[in-house]
Amino acid sequence: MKIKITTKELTSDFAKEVKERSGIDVKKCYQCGKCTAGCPVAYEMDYMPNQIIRFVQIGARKQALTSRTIWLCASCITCTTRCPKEVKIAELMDVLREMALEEGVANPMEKDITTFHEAFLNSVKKHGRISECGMIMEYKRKRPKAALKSALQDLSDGSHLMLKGKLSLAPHSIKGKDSIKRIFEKLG
Amino acid sequence: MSKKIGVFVCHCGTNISATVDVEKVAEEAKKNNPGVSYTTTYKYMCSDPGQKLLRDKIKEEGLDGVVVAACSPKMHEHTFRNASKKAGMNPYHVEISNLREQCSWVHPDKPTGTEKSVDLVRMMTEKTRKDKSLNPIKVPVTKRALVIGGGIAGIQAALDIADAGHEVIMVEREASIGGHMAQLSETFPTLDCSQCIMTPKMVELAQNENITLYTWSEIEAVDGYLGNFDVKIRKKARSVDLDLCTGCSSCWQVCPSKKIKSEFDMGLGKRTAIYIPFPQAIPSKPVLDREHCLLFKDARKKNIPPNDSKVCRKCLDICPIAPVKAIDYTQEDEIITEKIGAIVVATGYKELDDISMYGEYGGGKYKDVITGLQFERLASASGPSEGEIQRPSDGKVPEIIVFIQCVGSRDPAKGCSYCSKTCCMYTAKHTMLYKHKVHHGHAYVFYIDIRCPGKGYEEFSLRAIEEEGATYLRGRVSRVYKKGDKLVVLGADTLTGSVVEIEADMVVLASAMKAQDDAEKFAQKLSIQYDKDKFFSEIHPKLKPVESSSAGIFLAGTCQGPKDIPETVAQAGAAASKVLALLSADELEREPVVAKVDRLPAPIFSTCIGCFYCQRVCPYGAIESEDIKARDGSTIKTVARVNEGLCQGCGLCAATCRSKSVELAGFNDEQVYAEINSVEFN
Amino acid sequence: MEKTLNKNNFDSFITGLKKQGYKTIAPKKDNKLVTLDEIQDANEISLDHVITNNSIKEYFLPKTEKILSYTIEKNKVEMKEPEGFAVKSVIFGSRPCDAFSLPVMDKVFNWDCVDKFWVERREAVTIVTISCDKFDSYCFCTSVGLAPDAKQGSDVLLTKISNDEYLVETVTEKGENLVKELESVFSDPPSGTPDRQVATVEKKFDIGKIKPWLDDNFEHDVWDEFSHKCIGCGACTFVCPTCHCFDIVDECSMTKGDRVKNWDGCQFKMFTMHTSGHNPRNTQGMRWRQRIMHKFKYYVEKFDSTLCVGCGRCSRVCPADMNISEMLEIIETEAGK
Amino acid sequence: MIEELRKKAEELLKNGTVKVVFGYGEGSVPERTRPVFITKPEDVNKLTWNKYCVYNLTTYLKRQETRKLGKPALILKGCDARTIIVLLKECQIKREDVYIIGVTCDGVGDPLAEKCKACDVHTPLIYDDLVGEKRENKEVPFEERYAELDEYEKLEEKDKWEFWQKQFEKCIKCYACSNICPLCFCDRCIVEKNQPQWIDPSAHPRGNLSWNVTRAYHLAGRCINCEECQRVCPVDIPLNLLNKKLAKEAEKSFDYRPGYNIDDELAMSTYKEDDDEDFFK
Amino acid sequence: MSKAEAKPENQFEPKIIAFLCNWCTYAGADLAGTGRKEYQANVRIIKLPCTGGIDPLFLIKAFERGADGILVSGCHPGDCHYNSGNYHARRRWNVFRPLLEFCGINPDRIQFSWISAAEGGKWVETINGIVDAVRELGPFESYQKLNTIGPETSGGAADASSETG
Amino acid sequence: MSEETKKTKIGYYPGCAITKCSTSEEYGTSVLGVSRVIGPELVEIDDWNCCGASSGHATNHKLSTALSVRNISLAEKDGYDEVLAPCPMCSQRLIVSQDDVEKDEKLREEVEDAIEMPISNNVKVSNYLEIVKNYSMDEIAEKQKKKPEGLKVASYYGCLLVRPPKILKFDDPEDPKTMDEIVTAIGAEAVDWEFKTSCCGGGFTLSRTDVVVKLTNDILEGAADAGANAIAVACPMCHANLDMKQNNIEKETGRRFNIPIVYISELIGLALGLNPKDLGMDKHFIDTGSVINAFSNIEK
Repeated sequence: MKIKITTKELTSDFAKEVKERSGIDVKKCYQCGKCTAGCPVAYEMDYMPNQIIRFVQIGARKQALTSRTIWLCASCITCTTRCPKEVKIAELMDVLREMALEEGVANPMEKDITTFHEAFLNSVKKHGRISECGMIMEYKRKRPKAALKSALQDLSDGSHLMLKGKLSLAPHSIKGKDSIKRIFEKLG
Repeated sequence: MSKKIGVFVCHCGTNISATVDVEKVAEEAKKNNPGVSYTTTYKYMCSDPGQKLLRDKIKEEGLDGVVVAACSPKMHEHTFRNASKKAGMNPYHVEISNLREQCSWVHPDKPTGTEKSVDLVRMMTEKTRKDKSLNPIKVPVTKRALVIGGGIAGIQAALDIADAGHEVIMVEREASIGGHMAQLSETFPTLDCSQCIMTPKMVELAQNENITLYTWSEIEAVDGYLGNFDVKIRKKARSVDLDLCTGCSSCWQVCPSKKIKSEFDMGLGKRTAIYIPFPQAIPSKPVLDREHCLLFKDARKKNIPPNDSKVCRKCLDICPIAPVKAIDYTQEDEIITEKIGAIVVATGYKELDDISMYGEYGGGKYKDVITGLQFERLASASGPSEGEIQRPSDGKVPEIIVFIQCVGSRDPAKGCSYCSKTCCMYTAKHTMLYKHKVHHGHAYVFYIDIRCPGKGYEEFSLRAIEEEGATYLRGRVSRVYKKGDKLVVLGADTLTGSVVEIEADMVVLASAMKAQDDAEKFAQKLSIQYDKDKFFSEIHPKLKPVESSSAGIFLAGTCQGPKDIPETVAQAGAAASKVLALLSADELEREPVVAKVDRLPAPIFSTCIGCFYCQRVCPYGAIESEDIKARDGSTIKTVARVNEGLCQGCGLCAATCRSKSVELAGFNDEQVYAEINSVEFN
Repeated sequence: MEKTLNKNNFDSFITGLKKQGYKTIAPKKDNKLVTLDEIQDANEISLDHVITNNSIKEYFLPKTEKILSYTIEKNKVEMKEPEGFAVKSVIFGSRPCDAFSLPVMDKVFNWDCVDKFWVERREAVTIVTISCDKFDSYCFCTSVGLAPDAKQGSDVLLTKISNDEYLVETVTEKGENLVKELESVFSDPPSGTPDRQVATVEKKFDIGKIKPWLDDNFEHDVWDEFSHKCIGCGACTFVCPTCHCFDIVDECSMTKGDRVKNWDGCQFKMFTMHTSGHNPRNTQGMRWRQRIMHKFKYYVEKFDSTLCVGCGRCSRVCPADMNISEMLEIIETEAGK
Repeated sequence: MIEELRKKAEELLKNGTVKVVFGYGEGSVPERTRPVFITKPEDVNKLTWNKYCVYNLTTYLKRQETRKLGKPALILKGCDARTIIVLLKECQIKREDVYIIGVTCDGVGDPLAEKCKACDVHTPLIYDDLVGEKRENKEVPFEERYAELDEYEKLEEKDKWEFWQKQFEKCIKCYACSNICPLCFCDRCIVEKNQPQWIDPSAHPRGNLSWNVTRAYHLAGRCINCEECQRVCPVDIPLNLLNKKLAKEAEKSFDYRPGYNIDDELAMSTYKEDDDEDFFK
Repeated sequence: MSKAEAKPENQFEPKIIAFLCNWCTYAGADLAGTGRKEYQANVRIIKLPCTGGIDPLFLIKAFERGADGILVSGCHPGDCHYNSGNYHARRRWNVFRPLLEFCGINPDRIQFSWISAAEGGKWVETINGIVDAVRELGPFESYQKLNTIGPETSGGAADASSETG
Repeated sequence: MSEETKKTKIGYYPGCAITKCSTSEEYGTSVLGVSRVIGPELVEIDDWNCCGASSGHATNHKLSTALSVRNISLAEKDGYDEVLAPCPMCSQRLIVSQDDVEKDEKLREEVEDAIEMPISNNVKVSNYLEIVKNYSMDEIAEKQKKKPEGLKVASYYGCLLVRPPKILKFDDPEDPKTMDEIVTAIGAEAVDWEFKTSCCGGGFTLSRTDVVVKLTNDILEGAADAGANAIAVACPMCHANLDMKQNNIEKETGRRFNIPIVYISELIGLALGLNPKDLGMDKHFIDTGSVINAFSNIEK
């Protein structure tokens, strides 16, 4: 990998931008790697969490936002909890995901995950609460391959759930649906 | 007659001039401030030519007041006052405008900085106009030093002072002197045995005729002031008469309580209830631990005087001293008072021992997760395993040891942001000691940075890696957990960008050097300052590294911050030399920043009405009462008077006095008034 | 010139004054006190009192007054004298004793040097007095040669002649002009002798006996004895219409300042304190003696008039109930011995 | 009661216990009394006692003229006697140098003085002799004692400022307030210090504000609220409101009321480590 | 914070006087400088040995001289260089502050804080805080008006008599 | 338990996962069932909405904050001082959002604007363990009817009950003890094990099943090594992953753990003698019979 630093690439201070957005100060990180050491999903990541922070520190915007790592973060917050420098790493991942979506550069390899989030929020937007069935259906419609990959399994899970009366086909809707829609309109 | 004031504006290289138009500041000072008869700017006022300029202009221009607009007065007020004194001006007519720390460095906009600087200079000019000549206060000196703490710092300082022919009193709260250095196995970077170099010094101290040693004793109170301290020392009840005892060892051999965790061995070894902390202890005489002694336990339970208890008494029975036994259950704490001229504080550090704050490392939970100092005891030939590296849980020789650096250091999240300075080196040393003793073992070190800037240090730590084969992993550990009889260490190697999992037999935490638990209280007792980490503060980080904020009290060793042995010894020597300089004079000069209650001609005598609020608020008991007498001996009025020797110049009395009959020299009413007046926002 | 003024016309009188460009000062009730204060319309006026708490003097000699302002520059001082301090005004409803204090004090402010602040204000202010129709036990104007309807010092004197009618007598040309300016609010004088409702204040002592005794008794026990209760506050001097001592101070910041003239009083311990600490009037007895001596001996000797108009304010206001007429009665008794 | 007082005074003067008795005598008008200083036993008939005895006679302990009269006996109401406790704490008198004839009191002034409305010292707390029937000193609840302040504390900031400016404007700097105050005993009042002149001596708004605030502050934790300052103010400034406000704050913050207990540390010369500091940033 | 160029034009710039103790807050302010921590330039510091040495008269005088806000700052409780100076100071402010408030002075114009020698950051926050707060309050006009002893006339400005005569 | 606490009425925020007819409804059912016996009284917040966990905060911070805060404001409107959110994902989101708007004035304004309600942040949001510990321990002791025999329980807290510790301020983040205390209180043995707060993969159930399988395998192995014969949880996501993925694990590794995963509320319910069916214990993937059978009546 090569990180190119030119005046053009440095026109914005990525770390500062992140700080302004979220209050997270990555400059505090002294790269001890404790976040990486404790991350349960690190083994699956293309870059270690500390490397993502490093990208932000040195302004390697593209590498950070297009990484798979940010999507693989399970938000378990172990890293934030143990960070000696009180850098909110898990929360940093949230921000980077948010930025990646905004800029449309989310790593296509983790489309399964982004689609899941999309389906999830759509359900909330529509009903105010999660309609688990609807959400799963939307997810499957959009990610047929992923669905196929574990089709049998999912089918058995799903039917099993329904069998036990736990999955309802009818969406749970709330009275204040409209107010939820307005929240989405303003902040979505 | 108004003063002729000179204003000297310093560029401080470009530190000031980059964001303050110094020429304009000088110009405005001359233009607008009455009394300013000379102004100039200069590149470095604190430099020798800068000071010469100041001296020359005082003489040439006949200045009787000087404002130096430069860095913080904490830096060079003294410098410029001294320079003025050399030029024949009373030094207290010099004031400093703080243009650097409080203006140019914090206001990058030049017009803003310049505007503020003009104000700052005006404020000080006005204050200078009201400055009065002050003369140093002379106080006599008691030629005896007190050294608090008997570690290597205290020992070094005490020996240096005593060797120069002055009396020294050493107070150590443990039963023996020696401190942490006595606990170490070998010392870096030479790997010489700590005991071998330490014990001769301990003996030398004990035998020095100029030194009086109080072990098992603590400082109760410190009163008085520079050159004239009154120190109260609490000699804790030892239950052993040191004059009678010969240290024959019979008593601790018969003591039945044998399972008390040894403090000296960091809890890894055991001791008896009557004990000497370690074989080479000085004095080599025991102390009775009343907490654990069966007799005392019994007495407490029955609520009877200890001597009435019939339990055990084996130590007394066996004591061969006759006719009066050396063991005395009735001993009580004793308070002794000593007159002291100067004090060296060498109270040392405490290893971070509450490793339970590192729950993720299983600190405090797993026996085989130990601290650096515990490892020292394990590796020490005089330690609980006689130098064999065995893990505490089952005595097994560990084949894989993981060392985790920066535990409790560089960890603001756990409330400790500083670097403990010695851990990089001692961890390197630990890997070597380990490899020397367990040839087939593997040592892994998780580090963030390796810091070894001392003489021979870099070579030492490289030796650990290159010659002794320790594996250094650049990253921190996030988790240690138990799996069977192994400790699984989950760390990172940021250089390869991967998670590293090590199944280790033992984990050694390079735990931090912390201030003593009671550092804060102790500092308050001595009226010295301490920093946010509770280490005692030197008055100037560079130029007064061993002086505390209280005159006559000096700092040595790790009570002031993490240090290794060479540095500690050097600082102890420096503190000793400061003490010697102080004790070499018969009289001392003190800053005349003291309060004064006004005195006027008859029939008023003083505007003080004698309500003595000042006396009530004075933290130093420096306010006395004085009867003003008529010729016939009758009392006209009773008023307050300040004892200049005791006054520390806080100004509490002045602010409390309703009639403003007390003023603080250097910050007197007119000076403060002039400063407020000069702010002139209107 | 004589006229009458109906109470109902006070309103148009005050409005008229305003129209003519006068500022109007009149007795005004404020909580417990009745004070001479600026008013905007006639309902603010309060006449149901013996005497106002403050005296007329503060409209000629204010309690604090800037007499000079200056700016300081490097080695240069610029000075500016105040202007426009004398404002055309009418003091309406002051008492004859107060009014009389003005000619008494004219003397001191026109003696060796002319005090422009006093003089210009005197010219600018017209005094419309109302005769006293009631009095209290502190009043002793008749003992110092005045009367509840005395005209000296007033420009116009009003005397109650019925429940809502006042007889208007002009005393000076200034007064006459004022009445002419506002002619429409006045009615013709009553025919015949009006029923002047004037209080009868009995004499308390014979003023003639006071000065001779003072001449001989600079040293006397009575000074101390009478003044033991005095707390030295000087309130008496501040409310007195004829006490006129002042102190001049500079109040300045770094670059500018004011020279200010403030009331001062002989009853203060600091009044005569020397820089050395020595105080020639070291006890309250001496200060009290000074007050009496100044009013009834020194001023008489210098200006041929008593520096007291018998208004009794000092006694009313005294926190310790020091009563000046009682003192003068004691002197009269002592003189009779 | 008057007779009892006179008898006591006569006895003390006759047996030489004291040289002078500070008491109350008939005033210029029936609604007033005045301080009298009886030095001869035959003059004791000048003493009186009635509801107009509002003065706090302890103020004469600070005046050199009355001090010169010799050891005094003072006729003191419960409130006045609190002053003695403060003066003792502040080293202004020695207990053996004053003789206290305490009088029990149900309130003075007509209408009843503000200070009497929440009185809890009907019987003095310190005296050598007590004249009058003993009354129970029942403590009045905190809120009630400071009820007078409520309407002012409730004012908006701007209205507070306007109210006080209107009051201070009137001030003529006669210093009657501090002269009458038994606890304003400085030889040189801060306002008299002119190098530097912290408080402008002029009676203009600036000088008046500084003076009145400082006067009140200097009484913080000391003032026993005898209200003499307010009574003597020739321009009727409600000075005691300020004193009372400070007393309230001192009581609220430090749980201290001056003049009740000779063993209490004076509020403003001590501290507690847990003093309120909510207003610190 | 508030770079000069970012300043809106004609923005009211409050004048703040800070009374600091020599050992903690003054050193804290120095530390902010050493750390090059930028803050607003509205403060003029008057250094005293200890907050215990600050007489309320100083604050009154500062207002008289045109201060819009005042900062009083010293060592944290327990950290006083003189052991108890700050405790005594705190007592003083405990009564003085309500007194000013009672007289109609906005208590936010006087702020009190503890800033240690190690708290350069807190110093910066405190200064920016008080400057912003006082800027919000606006100039202390009501007090500053007291400074004029009448116009070019005489007597107390607020005294009706002054315009008479 | 005193009269006073009995009267305590606490707002109940079930969240999407444990409300009726959802994947983890048995958690909700058992929480409510248990509270009816030992208090405190739980009243569902009217018109609550999804808090946004986990996709909300993962992709849009402001949106997720608004979604969370809306519920708190509703609770406030209904006059509750305290809200129970049994799902840790919800309780954590609610608390963190509260903290976010408290620390960020601008965010607060935006959120207030979006939810069209004021935020006063006076409501305390609690997780289920807190509620049991603070209100019901004495009640449990008093009303316990059954006691388990030989039941060794590994208390599994997961991530979001304890993290981020500085904001949640609940228990020791590395070695929490609250659930163990409850387990011990009802007479089961709480085993000491190492994976109390290890991550189970949370929201990756559907999207990254592989990750979840690996992580749950580690956890189950840890519990098995420690000798546990049941794992107690207080989180629907943890439950789902640990319960459902045991099949997948078997398929991939061949090891069948067959460890019943039970909600702590179910365990309490069993101890109180409630019907296992009413507690929803028939709705688990791994049969809970062994747990139910461990309980037998206490002889009084």
